[in-house]
Amino acid sequence: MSVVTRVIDFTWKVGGQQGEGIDSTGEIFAQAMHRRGFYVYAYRHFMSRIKGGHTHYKIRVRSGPVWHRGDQDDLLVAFDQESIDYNLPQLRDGTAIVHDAAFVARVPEGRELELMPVPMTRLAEEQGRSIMKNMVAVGVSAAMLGLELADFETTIRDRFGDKGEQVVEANRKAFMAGYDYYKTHFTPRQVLADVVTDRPESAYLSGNDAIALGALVAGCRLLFAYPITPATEILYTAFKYFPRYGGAIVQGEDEMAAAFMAIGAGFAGVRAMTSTSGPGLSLMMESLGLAGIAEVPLVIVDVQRAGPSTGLPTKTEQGDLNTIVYGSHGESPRIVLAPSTVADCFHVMGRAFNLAEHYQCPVIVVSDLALGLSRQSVPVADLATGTWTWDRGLRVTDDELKDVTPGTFARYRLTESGISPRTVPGQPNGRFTSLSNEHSEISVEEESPENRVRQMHKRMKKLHGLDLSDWALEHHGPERADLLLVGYGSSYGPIAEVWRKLADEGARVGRLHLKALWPLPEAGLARYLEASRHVLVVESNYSGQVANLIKLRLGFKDRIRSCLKFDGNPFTANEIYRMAKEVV
Amino acid sequence: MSVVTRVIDFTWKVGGQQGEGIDSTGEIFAQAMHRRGFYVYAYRHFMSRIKGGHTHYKIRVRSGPVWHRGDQDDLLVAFDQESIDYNLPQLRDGTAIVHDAAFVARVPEGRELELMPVPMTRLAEEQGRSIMKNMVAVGVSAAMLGLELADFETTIRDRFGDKGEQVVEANRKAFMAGYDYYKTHFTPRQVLADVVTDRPESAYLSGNDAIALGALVAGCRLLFAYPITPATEILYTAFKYFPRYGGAIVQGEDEMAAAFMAIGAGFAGVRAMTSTSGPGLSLMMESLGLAGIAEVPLVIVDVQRAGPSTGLPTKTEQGDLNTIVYGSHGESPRIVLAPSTVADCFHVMGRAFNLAEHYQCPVIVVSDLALGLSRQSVPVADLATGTWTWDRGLRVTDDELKDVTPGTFARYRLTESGISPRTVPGQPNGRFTSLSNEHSEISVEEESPENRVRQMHKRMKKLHGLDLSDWALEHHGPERADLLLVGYGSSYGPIAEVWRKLADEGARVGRLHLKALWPLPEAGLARYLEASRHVLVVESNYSGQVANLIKLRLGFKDRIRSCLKFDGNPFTANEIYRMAKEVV
Amino acid sequence: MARVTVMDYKQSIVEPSTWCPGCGDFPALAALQRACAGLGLSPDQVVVVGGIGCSSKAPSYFGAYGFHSVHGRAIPVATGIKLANRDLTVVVFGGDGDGYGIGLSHFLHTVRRNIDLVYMVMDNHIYGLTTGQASPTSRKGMKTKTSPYGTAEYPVRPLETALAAGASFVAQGFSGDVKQLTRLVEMAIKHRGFAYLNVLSPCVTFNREDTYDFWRENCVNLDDEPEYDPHDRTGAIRVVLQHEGLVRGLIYQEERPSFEAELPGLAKEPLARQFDLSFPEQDWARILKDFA
Amino acid sequence: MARVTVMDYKQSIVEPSTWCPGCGDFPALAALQRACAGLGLSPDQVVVVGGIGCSSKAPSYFGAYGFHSVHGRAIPVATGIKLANRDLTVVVFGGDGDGYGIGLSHFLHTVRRNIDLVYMVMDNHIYGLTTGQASPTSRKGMKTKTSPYGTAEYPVRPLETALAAGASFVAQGFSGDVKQLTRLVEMAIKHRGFAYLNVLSPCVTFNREDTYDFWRENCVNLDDEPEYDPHDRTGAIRVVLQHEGLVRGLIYQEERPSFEAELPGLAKEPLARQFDLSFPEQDWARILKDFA
Ligand SMILES: Cc1ncc(C[n+]2csc(CCOP(=O)(O)OP(=O)(O)O)c2C)c(N)n1
Ligand SMILES: Cc1ncc(C[n+]2csc(CCOP(=O)(O)OP(=O)(O)O)c2C)c(N)n1
Ligand code: SF4
Ligand code: SF4
Ligand SMILES: [Mg+2]
Ligand SMILES: [Mg+2]
Repeated sequence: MSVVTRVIDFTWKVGGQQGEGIDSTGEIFAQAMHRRGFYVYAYRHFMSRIKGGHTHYKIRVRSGPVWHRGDQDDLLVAFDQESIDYNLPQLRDGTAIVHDAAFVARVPEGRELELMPVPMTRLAEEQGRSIMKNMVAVGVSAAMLGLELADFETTIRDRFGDKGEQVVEANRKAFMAGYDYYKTHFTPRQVLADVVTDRPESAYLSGNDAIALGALVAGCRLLFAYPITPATEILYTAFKYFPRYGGAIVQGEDEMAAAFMAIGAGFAGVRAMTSTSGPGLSLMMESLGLAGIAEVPLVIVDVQRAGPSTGLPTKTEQGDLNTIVYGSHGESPRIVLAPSTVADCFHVMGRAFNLAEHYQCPVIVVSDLALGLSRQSVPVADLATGTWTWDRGLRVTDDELKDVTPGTFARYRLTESGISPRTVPGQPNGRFTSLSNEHSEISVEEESPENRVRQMHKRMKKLHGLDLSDWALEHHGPERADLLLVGYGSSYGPIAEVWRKLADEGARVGRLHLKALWPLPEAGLARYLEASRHVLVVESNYSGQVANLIKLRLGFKDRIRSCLKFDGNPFTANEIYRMAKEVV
Repeated sequence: MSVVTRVIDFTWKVGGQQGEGIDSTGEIFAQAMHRRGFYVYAYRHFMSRIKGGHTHYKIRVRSGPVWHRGDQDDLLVAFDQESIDYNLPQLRDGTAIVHDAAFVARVPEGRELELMPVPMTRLAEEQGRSIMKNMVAVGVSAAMLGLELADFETTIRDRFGDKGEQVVEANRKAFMAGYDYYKTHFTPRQVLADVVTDRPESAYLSGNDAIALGALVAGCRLLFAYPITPATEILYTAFKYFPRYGGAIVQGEDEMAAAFMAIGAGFAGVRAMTSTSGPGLSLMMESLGLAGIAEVPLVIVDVQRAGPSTGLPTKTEQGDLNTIVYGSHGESPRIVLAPSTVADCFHVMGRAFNLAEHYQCPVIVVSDLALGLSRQSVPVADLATGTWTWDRGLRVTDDELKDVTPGTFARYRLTESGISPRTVPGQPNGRFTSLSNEHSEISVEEESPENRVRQMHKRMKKLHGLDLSDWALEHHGPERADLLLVGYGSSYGPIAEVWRKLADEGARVGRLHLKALWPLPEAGLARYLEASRHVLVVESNYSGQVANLIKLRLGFKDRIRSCLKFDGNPFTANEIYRMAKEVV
Repeated sequence: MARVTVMDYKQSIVEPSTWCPGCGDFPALAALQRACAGLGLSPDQVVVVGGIGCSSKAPSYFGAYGFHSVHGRAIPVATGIKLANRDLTVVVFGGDGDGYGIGLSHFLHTVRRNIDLVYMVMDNHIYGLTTGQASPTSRKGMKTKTSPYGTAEYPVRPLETALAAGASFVAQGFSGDVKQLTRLVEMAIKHRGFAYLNVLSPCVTFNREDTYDFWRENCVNLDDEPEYDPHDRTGAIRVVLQHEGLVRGLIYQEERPSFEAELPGLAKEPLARQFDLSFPEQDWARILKDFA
Repeated sequence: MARVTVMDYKQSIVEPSTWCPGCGDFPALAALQRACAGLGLSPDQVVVVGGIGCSSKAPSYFGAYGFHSVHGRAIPVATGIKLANRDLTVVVFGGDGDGYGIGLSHFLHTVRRNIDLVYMVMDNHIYGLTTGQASPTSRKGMKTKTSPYGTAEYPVRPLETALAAGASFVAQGFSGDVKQLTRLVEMAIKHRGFAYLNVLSPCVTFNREDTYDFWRENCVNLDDEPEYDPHDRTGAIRVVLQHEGLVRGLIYQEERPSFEAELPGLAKEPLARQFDLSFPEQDWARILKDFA
């Protein structure tokens, strides 16, 4: 095998009807490419129904790191005409559509696209089961791109191994049927053939996986949740690992139950969390206030999807920030963290639990569907522990309680920082009753104006000094810039790409990814804004929620513009690029 | 009887333990004063428990209009020492404390306060029931202030009439026992004697009463709610009148049920509402999104109390605005109205239902505990109907549907204004299915980006042009001002008083009361802000929620300062005055 | 209008169903259409309300007025609709997750309210739309995506619970027997009060245990038991207990006034019909006198 | 610690009770204290959790660890506490509004979860703290502040409903009989699983119908019926039905594994005791290999 090193940036897409196995085609292909040594980014387009409706799975394969699906498609495998029609705009001219010969494919006149009919369903049927057309499609793709069965062996085995050797063999055969058919009828394009990559050892996982694993490593042992797209996958990964460490997952009767269970566990001294998406979050508003006033650590993960209400349950958006920052009646402290990459998803959880226990308040981790569901190749080095150190907050030790008279422990003692040392049930002499009512230092219901003002200040001032600029601002490029691109969450990839392109074009441009949204990392943020002539805040919502937070807290109204998208799909690089060019 | 006309501004307060009838003492006294022709403002201080704990009832009696309880107390009737201690700071020097001789009253040295012991409990016991000490107290107060039994006759009769002539007579006697005791032992001060007022015919009612009545007159026929302080009184008043007009009140199993029932009724074409306070509001976040995307009229009344969480359930605050404006996941339209006075509470309901039906979206009416629970004398002329005219929004008539093919009705038709004519169930050929999912014009679940963007714009643009400056800004004073006082809700009274005082001192000062908070009445607001050197936004919360909204939307950051209070009590005029003097 | 037929419903369906072929919800929806047509109900007078779930999408596939609301809240929405317009036939069509999980409280409070609604639950013992998690009716120990080691909770027992809560109409149908189901729906619609109809409705995609075959073989059909008396609550509880919920047919029915009839003040005429809401001036003046 | 006495509890109560003199919640709280002391439970190992309501204030008046949470959510909070620390005795003490109204769903789902909690409901048939509105257990037709013309809803039947939902322990006590109540609480604490104890607890301020006298006279005491078998579910349902809920004593008990025992993975040692959470590096490396 000759050793070729060249720069690869290739996107492969398979499309068809939901419920026909499109996902597994994509998953197998992606996993194999990851194992083949590429950086892979896998994006799933699906609808809120079980069967029928167009779905596709898009995989971007690169020789270098990749954080988004890419704007264009370099190859389409289509199981129906709808997949062609739907994806046409993204298809690069000059490329090919491999389609099931079961239908006669059409492309509009004027589009330079080669149609390659392969009787995928028939070949699968010949192997005994039409659902194996997916494996046929993988074989076709392999042949076309210059890959071999060997590249897929372990993936096929891992996937079908439990079902017995026969199933593995049948899939291998289906693969080869596609592979051979292609080789006989068409010329391989060899795009991915014989490439040796120098990718470091990497894991292939999604943002949701990383959140579950991050929580585990952070010491979270109880996860309470109610199923909801696109957050449920966090549960699945947790189910695999939590029980090995004495942890458990409880499916609540609803999101309220889940959040209040997490509060109970936090009160009792265990790191606990709940994960949800928008509709569930709206049901958790009361819990934010309770954790705020009772000063209980609480971690909520919100994997955002497109709202309002049920909205577009399988589409991405960043529209929940307002209710996260401002939601719940009355006023109570909270911290909002926002991972941008899969690696961030892992690291953020330790920080989230540390902050929740340190400040004794809710910490909301906001992710989004595109970040949560897209599996990506992440260098193992980027997932190393040690980005944070343990902080379990102010806890009174049993020793310190030795001579305390029961009933005198001042759970809500007024302190300089506003943070009061706490006990947990079971600790001798440390007893107190946590209250959702306003309370005195020893936690007695108390309505006097003086006490109210003191306790309100105490709670709110805990976060007054908190500025996470240290680690929550990832900045690239020159500090003095003509344009600063600002974003959070899954826009990381497209922003990075646009930034590189603009820089290559000679522009003085910086990019800034916010990993904490509340309290805003004001010190650092102000410095960057100060130094930039124009600022473009990129976010997936209608009203520019992050831009508004920045304007409210820091001003810079005249220099901030918004790049907004709320159609349910992640940003393409080009959308941001166009807007950036308008600004500068 | 000699005719005296003089300016009266007198505050009377009775204090004691909860559950001992303090409220009814106050209510009787206040009602009688109202009937006597004064303007009355009655304020109740109470705690979140049934028995025990200090409570008081404060009544301000004026010859002219009154919108707040006043900063000072001119007379205190005390049933225990705690009532003296608690209220001492407010007691005007040189005045008297009438107290139950059952305890030995103490006042600190140096305070010029006359103590008048009256054996109120004993006198009541002599009449047969110790609880009648309250009526004794009323008699004592009457004697002191120069009032007669005749001034209380109808009030006593209205209150005890159902219980039989004997009870009425016993109360009369208790009154006279107090009256006579006072006359025998002390010199009457005659403060309210022989006054003839020129107050126009007035009603005596609370903000909550006015909201229930306003809803009734506005055509609301279904009120769904779950009991919660301080909103429950809206139900009580509604119970009295709704059934006479075919309307009904349903106590839901929780606030979610209540809000979703109201949505169902609104969808079916009936004006329906729900009333609640903070904790209930937090449970209604999902309903905001549903009404937003399904475009169903929904009216929610939030009588704010002090949060977060259970907080101070019997204390006032204005801390819910953030969650009202920003709450619920995703982004959806809503309108927020804010009555300032009892009369406003009446008028706002018609506007709320009109706007809800016109814009097919949620309208939240924000009141607060101080406004909702304080009963006040309101000139009947101020409660006249006609401040708004009927607008039931765009409704397709049966006639227009005659030739429509079932299934083709485009409920969410894209229109210039974003508002689409609607049908309600029962209308022939108008059928459609309302959806919480994103949908097409004919209300089919639809996930295409193009449709998404169109429908999102459609929903949001409905309110883009909405500027309620016309009626939602009550401004007094010169337009060009050195200082503009801005507020909403129950701060109306104290602000008005401070404004008058500053104006009397020669300051160029204006006051502006916001009766709509979202969308902000920007056109008018900007004009006033523009013309003012300093702006002081007065609100009862920690973070300056209204000030922040104004800053975000209109800027003027440098000229806006906040006057904040969040100790559970309404503003006093002096607190605002002090801050105003700091500013100018 | 001439005689109503199922076609009158189908004519206005604008959205093709997205249910999986073989899903138990198809026959149940068909039964509802037949029953409505059979009773001569004009589709304009029927409202179907769903929460969120596969089953809850029914309103879109039915052909009357509909409201596809949010997860767990279909019943309160339906309650509001019914009180707004008493003349309408209001049917809630939802899932076991929607109704027995997140919406359980509304279900049981509506049972005791006894408002005149029909409540059909597609009880497939699984969360279908979210692709196969444990539902409140999943059998103990059942393996699903959120119970890879088997569920630790005992299932809710909706029939018993509704009976205990005082339901005035309790029935169970089976998607494998549309004829019986249609009859049960008819009875439910005719019942004046809250008519609760659990439907054993297989999810052919995510539940391999509770299948057509399983239910066909294991369900006792009360129609085959002529001596069974559906007016005896204790007997009803007994039969459900005895067969561990695996009975079908009309289980219990009792005549008693419905909520609309008992609710003080509620107009006899549908409120929704009153378009002109103007309030008599003299009434307002009189009311204000109460506050003198 | 020496023998535990009620004084050990009282010693750390910092807030004087604000309940009305004569309120039924006093004897119930005393029964809980006596039972805990009688069983030798250290107050540091007991957590009392309330929602919001008069009764829900109990944690503040009890003298152990406590959590006075929000309306209707006491049970989930308690569930979290118990799972965090299995060694604790966790008691939920709440009201009928809190538990059967806004919190009904949590109640019944916790019944089926069968987690080892004690749930004591002060069932006074009224909303006390909010000064006298109809509660879910208010009798039909009862006049309250929110039912001036009498309630239109039938009351929930919590005992029957809990039995139907599969509760493993159902009892009813009466504030007028502290001795029996104390014994019932003891049994509830000792029960491994969800022990549900409804307490007929008069609200002397806002409910003039359901009084000490009424309940004393109208309640059948199962302790007086030696032949009654509390291990027979059908019999239990029958006795509750027959007396329309007016029975007191242990109604039903069944041994079965509790949730903590069934929950896959949950450590046998209290999770809360693990303060050092550091994660083995080599484990992390091994886990990452699963994602290769
Ligand atoms: C508040 C909220 N939580 C969770 C979800 C996600 N969700 C949608 S449908 C569903 C379960 C549906 O199950 P079921 O009611 O049994 O209906 P089926 O699909 O089985 O017919 C869930 C959990 C949601 N839409 N809203
Ligand atoms: C979400 C929410 N809704 C309403 C309330 C108001 N509220 C407080 S206690 C209560 C009723 C309490 O009744 P119950 O649980 O029977 O307790 P009791 O006072 O009778 O012991 C209500 C409605 C609240 N605190 N929170
Ligand atoms: S997933 Fe199950 S419930 Fe949903 S449509 Fe398919 S078969 Fe029916
Ligand atoms: S109001 Fe009723 S329930 Fe509340 S403390 Fe008083 S007697 Fe007890
Ligand atoms: Mg289901
Ligand atoms: Mg109660």
